[in-house]
Amino acid sequence: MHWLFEPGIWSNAAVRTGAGVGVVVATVSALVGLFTVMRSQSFAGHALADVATAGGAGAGLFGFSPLAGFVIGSLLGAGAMEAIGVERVRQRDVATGVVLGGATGLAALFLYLITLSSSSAGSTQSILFGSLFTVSNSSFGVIAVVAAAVCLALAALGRPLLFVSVSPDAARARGVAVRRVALAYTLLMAVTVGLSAIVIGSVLSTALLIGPPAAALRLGRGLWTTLALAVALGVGAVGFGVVASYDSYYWWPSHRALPVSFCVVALVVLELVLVNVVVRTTRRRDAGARV
Amino acid sequence: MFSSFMTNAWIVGTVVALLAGATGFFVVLRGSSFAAHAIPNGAFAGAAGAALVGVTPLVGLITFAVMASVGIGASRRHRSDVATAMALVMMLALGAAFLSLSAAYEPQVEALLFGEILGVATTSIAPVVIIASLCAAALAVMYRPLLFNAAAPDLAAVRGLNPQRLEMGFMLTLALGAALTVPVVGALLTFSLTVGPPAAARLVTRRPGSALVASMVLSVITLWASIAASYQSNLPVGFFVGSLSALAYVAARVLTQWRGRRV
Amino acid sequence: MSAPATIVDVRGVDVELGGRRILTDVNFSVRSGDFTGLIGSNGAGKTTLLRLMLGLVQPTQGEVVWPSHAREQRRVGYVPQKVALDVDVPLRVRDFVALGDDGHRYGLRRRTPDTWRRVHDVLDAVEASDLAERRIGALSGGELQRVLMAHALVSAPELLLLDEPLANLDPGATEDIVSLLARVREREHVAILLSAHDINSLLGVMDRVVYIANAHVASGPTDEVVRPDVLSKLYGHHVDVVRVHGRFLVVTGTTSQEPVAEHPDLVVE
Amino acid sequence: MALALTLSVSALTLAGCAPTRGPSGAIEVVGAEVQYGDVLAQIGGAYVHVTSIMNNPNTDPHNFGATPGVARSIAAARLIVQNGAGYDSFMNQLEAASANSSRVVISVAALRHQTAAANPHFWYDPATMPMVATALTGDLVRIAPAHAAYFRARETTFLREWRAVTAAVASARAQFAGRRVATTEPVGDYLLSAMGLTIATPFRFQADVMNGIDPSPQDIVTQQRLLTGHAVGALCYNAQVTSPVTQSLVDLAAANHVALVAIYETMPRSLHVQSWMLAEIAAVRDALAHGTSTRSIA
Repeated sequence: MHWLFEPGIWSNAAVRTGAGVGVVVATVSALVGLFTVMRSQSFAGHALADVATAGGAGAGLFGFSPLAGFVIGSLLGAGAMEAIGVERVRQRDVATGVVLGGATGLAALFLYLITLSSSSAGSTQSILFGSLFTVSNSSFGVIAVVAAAVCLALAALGRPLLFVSVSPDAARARGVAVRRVALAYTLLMAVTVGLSAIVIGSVLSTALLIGPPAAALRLGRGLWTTLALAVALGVGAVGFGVVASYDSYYWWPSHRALPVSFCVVALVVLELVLVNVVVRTTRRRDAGARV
Repeated sequence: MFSSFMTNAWIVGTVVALLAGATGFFVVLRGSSFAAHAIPNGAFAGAAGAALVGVTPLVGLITFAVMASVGIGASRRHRSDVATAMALVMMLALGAAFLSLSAAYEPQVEALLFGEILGVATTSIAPVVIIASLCAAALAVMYRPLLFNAAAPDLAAVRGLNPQRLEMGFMLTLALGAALTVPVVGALLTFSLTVGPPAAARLVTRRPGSALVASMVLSVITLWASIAASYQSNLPVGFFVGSLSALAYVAARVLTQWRGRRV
Repeated sequence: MSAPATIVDVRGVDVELGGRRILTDVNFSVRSGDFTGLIGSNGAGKTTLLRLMLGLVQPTQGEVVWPSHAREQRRVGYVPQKVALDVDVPLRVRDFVALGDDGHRYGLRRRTPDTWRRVHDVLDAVEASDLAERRIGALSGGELQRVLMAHALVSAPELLLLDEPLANLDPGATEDIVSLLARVREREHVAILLSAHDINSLLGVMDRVVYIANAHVASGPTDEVVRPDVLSKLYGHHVDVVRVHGRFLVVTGTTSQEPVAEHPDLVVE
Repeated sequence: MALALTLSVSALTLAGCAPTRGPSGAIEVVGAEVQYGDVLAQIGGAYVHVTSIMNNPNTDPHNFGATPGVARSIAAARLIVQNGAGYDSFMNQLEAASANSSRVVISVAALRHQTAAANPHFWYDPATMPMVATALTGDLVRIAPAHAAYFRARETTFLREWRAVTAAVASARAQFAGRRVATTEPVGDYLLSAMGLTIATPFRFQADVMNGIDPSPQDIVTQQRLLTGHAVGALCYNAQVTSPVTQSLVDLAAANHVALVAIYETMPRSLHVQSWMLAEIAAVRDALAHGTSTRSIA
């Protein structure tokens, strides 16, 4: 196994932290992201991480915790998107764009005001690449608790959400409060994205939210299989990404390791591409076999 | 407000706002906001890659913007938003890998993407005008197919319109505009103008031609008002462009709702 | 008077989609001026057959021939059953109809007054002139259907394909559309092929029928096709055809693969 | 509410640009970073009007938008001191937007012949500020020859006062040479090296944090072991830019009783460059000699 696992990998505390945090975030992202992909809300899922930045900058300016700032910013952004948003995908896309544009403008203002204020409290800039490897135990605790809460809420919301996502009209006819369900879901997504954006960066947060569920939706048949597949693909990408990042340290004499964000994202994209290729060829073979 | 140090900002700002208004009309119509966000932002990796191999960053920027647009355009058939998200994160992650491998201080890489409207050199006016005209010409040529494909894709396909080719053409236009105007005026500014005013414009008129013109006019007004407000208050232009663009859309929504039915 | 020219000839076509056989050895042709009903129950393959004729679905065997034209130049209009339109799309009805003429062309050509005259003409033909200035996204279902017809007619097709234009209509509205189509055929000199799951509403105007069942079709003049022997062969088991008050009643045995209750051919009077 | 916001914003704006008012007709000068603006003010005195742009460069280039006020100052400036090496590349853009052949721009990177440096925090090198002072004095004299004597006298004063800094560095070097410290970013590296200290943190790690990308697990563990194993005398962290990565290291150091030294990326406004450097040196001394943390020097 030495070709895969460089010696000492599991005795490395940072690797263990990274793998642990990664598994938790990948799991909750895969579960939440399945609906994001089904509802074609990828843009919102990504934009919320950027919108959260405005909250982070606001936190820097008004002096409260960046973590809270990120989550609050993300939640407010989600609320605004849903307030504007309509069910049609294209209009939701516009709503997301409008909120994203407004929020980045606000972030520009906050960051400018921070430059002027003499406070030495650092601002939280937009975090493209957080680090899986340096999550403190206390943040790990917060993440685990919030992740569990999100999963529970998702379970409670699951059935109407699925109904609304598959057929909003039929759901409305059955008396489901479609907009309220959509709002509740977007807020759940906002918490997930806001939290994972500050902990592991917005790039990884988007990749884990969208990639594995999209691949799973191509493969899976039933809801539970698809959910399980999404989680497995997400966790797999994180696990092997962590290992690849660790190993890459030894690939060059300069010890310039590949960032773990890159490794995980590359694996997620690879999974998606492979799944697409496999699905396409098997369908073609099925079709061919019956001629 | 019209002092000499602001002259270039007014000129280039107006050109960029006109282009953003025109591109944005189709972006909103086709639901391509995500691509309009992803292409310029992901192009960052190209600049990082260029720094690593030692060519001029603009080459990298254009290469990656075009690669992204091809990636997004090619996988239009199912779930284009997933393809867009994946193209974006892959490019950003590549940027991280490039930065990590070069290990130098590379703030210029990002600075290149996040231009400065108050810092437009006289020499960059001509390239921006040329590129904007090229993009405008491309949009004019694709005007009717874009409209048709956005309104009723199935019917357009029946009439023999190749949606893939059209999407690719549109994405490449977006990429060209992004790669050359973003380093000058910044991603934030261009994106805000690309979504807010065009989304507002289509609510206030039902004629496609007027909507396109209204979109460009609203976009220019938004930008002018932002520069003026920024000059008076001494707050960043980006703040005003972002919030006024969003405001324009919200105002149009309120207006149409208040008038009862859409025009 | 010479025999009407053949517009399209479907020759021995098989279609498979996703490994499933949808159509088998389909043969029929449409001649200019024909009013053809494409009859079959839901899921029988009517939409696939229309899409095949439009070139949107490729046959696994056989071919679709447009004798008078190269494939690119065939003049065919299509009215889909449903179009998902964005409510906010900034298009008036007349803009949308005009796109049926030039929406697929790249370039900067200006629309001439002739184009607009043609647009108003076809809107008049489908009796929707009053809708011309309305926003396309704000139309009701019935209004949109007429506009889609105008859109399909504006390029002066030889053949108009309509996918289930009578679905979800009450009897009065059905009659209106059928008689409108009859008038359109006369005025625009266009052959019409429309799919429907109920044959009876078309009896007054229909010259020919293409009947789909079990992935096979039978085609010809209505009286020659809607007969117990032809349909029994098509369904693969015994079928009775009863004429009651000038309407057809097709009675398939309960041994049919499809349960009777879901069989829309069964018209109980 | 809106009014209140506007008012507080304009108050901040005034405070932020806080130019040192000179007599009318004063030479307009700009320091891209407040520490360079301070040197400009110390030497130009009554005959210059200084505007400092970056009081806290802790902004994301994604979102940094110069205001018209900044553009105006740059357009009006006769003399500009900027860091260069990409640290403040927006300055080049703003200068290009208002081309002015009579404007003099001093790039510190160019002065040091380091236009493409891996570590752009030049002001922490004790050799930099005297170099800057001399260069800008020469330019001020060229711009306003009438006040040459005044500028020269103030330059002499500045250089004399700076000797306190070099002396403090030398004595620290005598006392601590070879001692090891950890850092989060290479902000204070030039000063720490001048003090003879060994920077135990791999530069790769510092560069990754500086560039905002994620460091490798091996480097993180190396860094953590430096703290948990008490292999370093202090953790010198960037007091102004916090990220989850650096915050976790600060927490780890605190938990392991490793002395913390706040390194300010930008000069705190209550200080001058000399007192700032002396405070930082004192903070490092306190950490290495007594194990005391300094988390604020402002």
